[in-house]
Amino acid sequence: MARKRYIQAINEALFEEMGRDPKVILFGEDVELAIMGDTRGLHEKFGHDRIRNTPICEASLTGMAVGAAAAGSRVVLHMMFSNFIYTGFDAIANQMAKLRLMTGGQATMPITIIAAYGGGGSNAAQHSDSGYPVLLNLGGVNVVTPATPADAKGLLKTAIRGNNPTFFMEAIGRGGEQGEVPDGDYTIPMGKASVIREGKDVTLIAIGSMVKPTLEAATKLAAAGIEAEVIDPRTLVPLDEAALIAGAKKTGRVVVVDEARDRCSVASHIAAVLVDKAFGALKAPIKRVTVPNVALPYAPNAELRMIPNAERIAAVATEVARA
Amino acid sequence: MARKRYIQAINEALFEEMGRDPKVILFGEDVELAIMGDTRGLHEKFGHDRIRNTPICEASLTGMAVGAAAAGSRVVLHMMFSNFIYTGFDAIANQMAKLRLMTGGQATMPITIIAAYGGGGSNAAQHSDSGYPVLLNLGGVNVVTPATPADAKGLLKTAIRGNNPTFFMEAIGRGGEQGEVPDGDYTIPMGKASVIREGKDVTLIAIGSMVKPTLEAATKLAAAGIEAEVIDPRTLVPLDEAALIAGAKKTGRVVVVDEARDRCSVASHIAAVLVDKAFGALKAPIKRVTVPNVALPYAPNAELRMIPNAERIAAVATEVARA
Amino acid sequence: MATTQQAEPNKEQLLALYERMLLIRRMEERLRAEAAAGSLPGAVHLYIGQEAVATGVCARLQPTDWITSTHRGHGHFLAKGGEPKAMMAEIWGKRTGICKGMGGSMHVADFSKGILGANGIVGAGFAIANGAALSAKLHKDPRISVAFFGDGASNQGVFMETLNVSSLWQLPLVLVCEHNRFSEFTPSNEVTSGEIADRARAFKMPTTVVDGNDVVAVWKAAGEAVERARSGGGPSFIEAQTYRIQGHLEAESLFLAGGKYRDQKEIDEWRKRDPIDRTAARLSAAGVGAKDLEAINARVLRTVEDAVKFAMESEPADTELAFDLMFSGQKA
Amino acid sequence: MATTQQAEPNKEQLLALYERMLLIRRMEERLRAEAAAGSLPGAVHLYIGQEAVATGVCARLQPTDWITSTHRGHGHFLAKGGEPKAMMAEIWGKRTGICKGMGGSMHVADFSKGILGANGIVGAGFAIANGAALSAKLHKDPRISVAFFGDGASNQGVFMETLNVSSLWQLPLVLVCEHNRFSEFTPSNEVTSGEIADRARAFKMPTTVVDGNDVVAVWKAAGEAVERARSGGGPSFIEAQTYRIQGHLEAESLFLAGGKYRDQKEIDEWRKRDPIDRTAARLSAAGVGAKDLEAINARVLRTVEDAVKFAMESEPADTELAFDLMFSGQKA
Ligand SMILES: Cc1ncc(C[n+]2csc(CCOP(=O)(O)OP(=O)(O)O)c2C)c(N)n1
Ligand SMILES: Cc1ncc(C[n+]2csc(CCOP(=O)(O)OP(=O)(O)O)c2C)c(N)n1
Ligand SMILES: [Mg+2]
Ligand SMILES: [Mg+2]
Repeated sequence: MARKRYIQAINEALFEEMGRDPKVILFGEDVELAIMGDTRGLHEKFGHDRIRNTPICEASLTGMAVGAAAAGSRVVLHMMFSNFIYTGFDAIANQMAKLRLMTGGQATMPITIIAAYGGGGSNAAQHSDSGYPVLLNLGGVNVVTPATPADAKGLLKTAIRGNNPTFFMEAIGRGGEQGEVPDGDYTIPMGKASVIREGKDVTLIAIGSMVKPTLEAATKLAAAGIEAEVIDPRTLVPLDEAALIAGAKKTGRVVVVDEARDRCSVASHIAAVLVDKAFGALKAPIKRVTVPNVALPYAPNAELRMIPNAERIAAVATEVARA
Repeated sequence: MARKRYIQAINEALFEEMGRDPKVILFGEDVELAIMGDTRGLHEKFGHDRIRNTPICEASLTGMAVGAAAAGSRVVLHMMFSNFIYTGFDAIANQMAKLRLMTGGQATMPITIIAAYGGGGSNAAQHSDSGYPVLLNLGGVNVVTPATPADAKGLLKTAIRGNNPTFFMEAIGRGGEQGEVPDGDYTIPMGKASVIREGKDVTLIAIGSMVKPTLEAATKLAAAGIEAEVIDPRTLVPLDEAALIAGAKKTGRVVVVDEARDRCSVASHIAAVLVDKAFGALKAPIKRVTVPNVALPYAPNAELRMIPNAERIAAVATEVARA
Repeated sequence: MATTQQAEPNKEQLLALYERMLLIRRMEERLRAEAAAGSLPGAVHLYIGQEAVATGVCARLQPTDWITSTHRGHGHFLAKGGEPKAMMAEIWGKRTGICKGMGGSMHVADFSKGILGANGIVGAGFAIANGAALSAKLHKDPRISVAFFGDGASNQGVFMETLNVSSLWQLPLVLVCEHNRFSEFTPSNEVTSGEIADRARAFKMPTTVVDGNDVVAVWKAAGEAVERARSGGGPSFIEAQTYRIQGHLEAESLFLAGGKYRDQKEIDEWRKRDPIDRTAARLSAAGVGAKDLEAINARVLRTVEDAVKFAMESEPADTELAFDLMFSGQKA
Repeated sequence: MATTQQAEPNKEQLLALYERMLLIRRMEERLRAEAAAGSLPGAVHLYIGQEAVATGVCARLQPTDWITSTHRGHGHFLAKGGEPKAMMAEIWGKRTGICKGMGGSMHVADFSKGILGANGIVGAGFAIANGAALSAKLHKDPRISVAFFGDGASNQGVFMETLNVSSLWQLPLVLVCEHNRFSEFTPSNEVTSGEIADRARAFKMPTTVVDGNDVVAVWKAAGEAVERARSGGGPSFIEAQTYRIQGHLEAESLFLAGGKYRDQKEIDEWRKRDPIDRTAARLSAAGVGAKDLEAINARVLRTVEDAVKFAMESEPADTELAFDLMFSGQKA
């Protein structure tokens, strides 16, 4: 174990996986000098045939990832900000998510797409979406949302070694934060949620960037005599429904925390799964703590007002625990 | 009142609105000879300065709609199949849905985007998505899903006269079906659900193309002694939450039927809204009848197996009613 | 397989080109009849009249080279060596189809033969072919990649993006524009500004415009482009001028409801330039007798017959398969 | 406003161009200092060294004409007549900002002056400007539309789509490529194949390449293009060759962490071609005294001071406003 930053853990996973498998190639805009930090040093180490800067043409980059994978490469495509996933959305939604089915299983697509999501930095509406809900509805792509350096490293390795298109969603607000990272090579399985905190009074399901404020909320709640269970799904596709259902049944009271916009968010979907499969155990309404149905404003006060924080999460959790 | 086909009602609305307001322009691929039927005759009537065929360039068409609206036009953009919304997704997600907020309210975007959705015609995965859930998560665009010729005409007029980007989702399977359409000019308000059938035992909430099989299911249920309430939200953004909550409270038993893929579907979101706001009245799990998390296959038997039909809806509704 | 330096196809090669074009034609004539009879589940977009393009190009490729195709993809599939039986079964929606009935006419693909698939998204093939070419270049893999696309697809921005990336990195890519004068019901000149070939020239990409109804002209142009790509010379652009004899899709008249976008006269004019008839004439001139051509036709018709019989007699698609196919090793 | 036929700007016009460039420069020098001091909420992308482009082009436009801008949009905003106070307040995230603090530096817009906005999506301005031009043409509206974009944006497919649509329909559009040699940390030639201007020439679009650090050259080229668009002559393309003096964004070194993508020498070379200094020299040659230039500088500095004071003293943004702004007449 050693303390490492989230971005550093991602960078290590890239170094290790590119070193491990010569079939792994990485491309994207400004990945060489690493505008996002996570690809720093890879170009010097692996050279231009393994990693290169591309022109600005997201619509092609996602399609090229499909073609390169079909030709035998393991592709890591860096899309920079999650909003730019929309720019390259056609080949994601119409090719990546469907080609394997349409070809009767002939297409195998070992593609990892990295994108940074979330607000809090006054980047304004075009650089702050938590744009994963739209990916979940496509059906054919995996989506992971690591909340810690350890999960980031382990899940990125799993994504790169896997044979399916996987979106590795980087929590932009977590990039500089430290956490314990296991030494040596390890992976984290897809579809395995982690119970971060045990509690009997209310179950808080937190996604990616929201795990941290949710844990802070849990501490506040404990001070008020409410023991919160905190569960991080870690991967949204596949989703560990069993763990979420068990968590819901344990307390009968559920709050889902998601930095995505509320409508058709992952929080909505998880609530829907639970009212279907854990109904009998529910003792209170399932509440969602999400970004309202607005684009994030630029002004810090107006932006932060929209993003779930420990206070808001604790308040809603208290309401649900007491209901 | 007169019986008219769904496509015919849409065509009438376009004729009437273009006749009513010279600021309305319509463009898209092959709208002149009307490959989708709904724009037939408009070119002869209104000429090349009001309606024209565009090159194949969806990424530009959605962005041009924004620019033309900013310049004072009322834009109707025909995207043909809902899957092509993905192709033009960037300007939808990053401009249309955000520009008004980002400019502090300066941008007004009277834009109506028409797209045909849904399966059942062996069009395969790239021509059969019910692609509206991704639009709901964007925040800044309205989405309407008329189920009948009368609603199609009235909602299209409302969309064209309105000042917000509105996706008019055409149920491809309903195009040829007939229904009573009021004579003369009329509109249907945004955010107003319609209760199509009264019932006390179970509440079936059906979206767009799913209204018809849901009504068939209700008939089957009646024969089995189960009285189903059937509600059609008609517009998904804005969503008539009050009507859905009332419907849920009336019977305490809810099934949501949606032709979209299940994960992060509108069905999921509606279930989430109800377990939050109608929890106290719920007597049974809320079930979703949706397309599984797959792309639709081409083969008729394999495709139809994925699309909700009266039998499946009735079976689930019976289970919920008896739970 | 001919070495690409060769100037002219020899008689055997010309016979092979002829037979392949005829196979595509007869397969599609049968599909046209079946569509009219209402026995096909989905829509079909026919390639009739354009056979020389796919045939001339694919004759210069190795079995392991990649191609991307379009919604009008039967010709590319067959030209690259796709199985007639597996294609017909796919179009009939059967589990013996090349895509197990999951894709249908617009998605026929055979990755084992480098056929990365027909595609229902206009312009999708550009980036897929370009990505395959990139992969080959980075891994020093000798394979090359060919993207077939229409004049209408040339108006999609990904076309320019592909011209930029492939010429920037000198990727082993051949771009083949099948200019058949139409984009659905819209004449190409109503939606296309300037010359499509000039768009490639703007990137200093080697560019040729050929008679797409002359299989030998296509064969020659493709030979040079393939050789260039194979030898590290980078991408090339070929515009093959041809004509769509059939409607955009079968039963087009139902969609047109009386509307017109071209004259029968124009169609008849182009029929006179039929690529198969022209090749037959060439072969006769080269001393191939009518009987030999008839024998080829008979052989081709048997292939079509067998393929249709196979398709019709095959089991319907597996209704539960989709759950296993969405992901590799993961249930949907 | 000068009639666009005029060959050279007269002294008054040159003085106006000078003052506008200086305003942009001083505003951004202040923003650079404030960014370094950490007093700005978000990132700023500065236009320092490129002022002649926006200034020379916008001087030929009517107040009602439209422009679309980029993430590097302060210069376009000010050149088209945007309010310095409202811009600074926006960048400080205040409710008195031109976008009420909702957009910030990357989204400064003033629709009342035809400024359809800076934009955080590279390439987004093409289609927006093109759509405005289409609207003008269809409604016989005399307004024209100008899209400013970078060399990097020229690799987005929407660029070609815009070239095609605008030349096809002869729309009143002027495309202004600001070739400043870089796309973030990537030298343009590493991601751009061929000459960008050739991409426009492929559509037979009137094309000019000018010294983007010479405001008179830009003014002349823009005059012709604007006149052409206004008189129904269709779209034009202008490539203005310039150089990005500042980093991609302020505090770039934090992102680079020691990495380098250009030499200081190169930057110093380009500083010698500073568009403002060159215009000052021109004015002196035309007999404008140092005192007069100093007076302009003093006036500009007062404007900057007032704008910053206004921004700092303004109320923070309204935290509940977003709910009302997402839709017109509809709560989010
Ligand atoms: C992204 C996308 N937009 C629109 C369509 C509808 N469409 C199918 S074929 C076609 C015309 C294509 O023309 P072209 O590229 O010339 O190919 P051709 O049909 O002539 O072979 C269109 C617009 C589509 N399938 N995909
Ligand atoms: C669609 C999209 N992709 C990537 C980015 C990230 N990005 C911001 S500016 C930039 C470079 C733009 O270069 P250029 O167009 O030359 O403009 P310049 O910065 O030189 O003024 C990039 C890649 C973005 N904002 N939008
Ligand atoms: Mg064509
Ligand atoms: Mg640049």
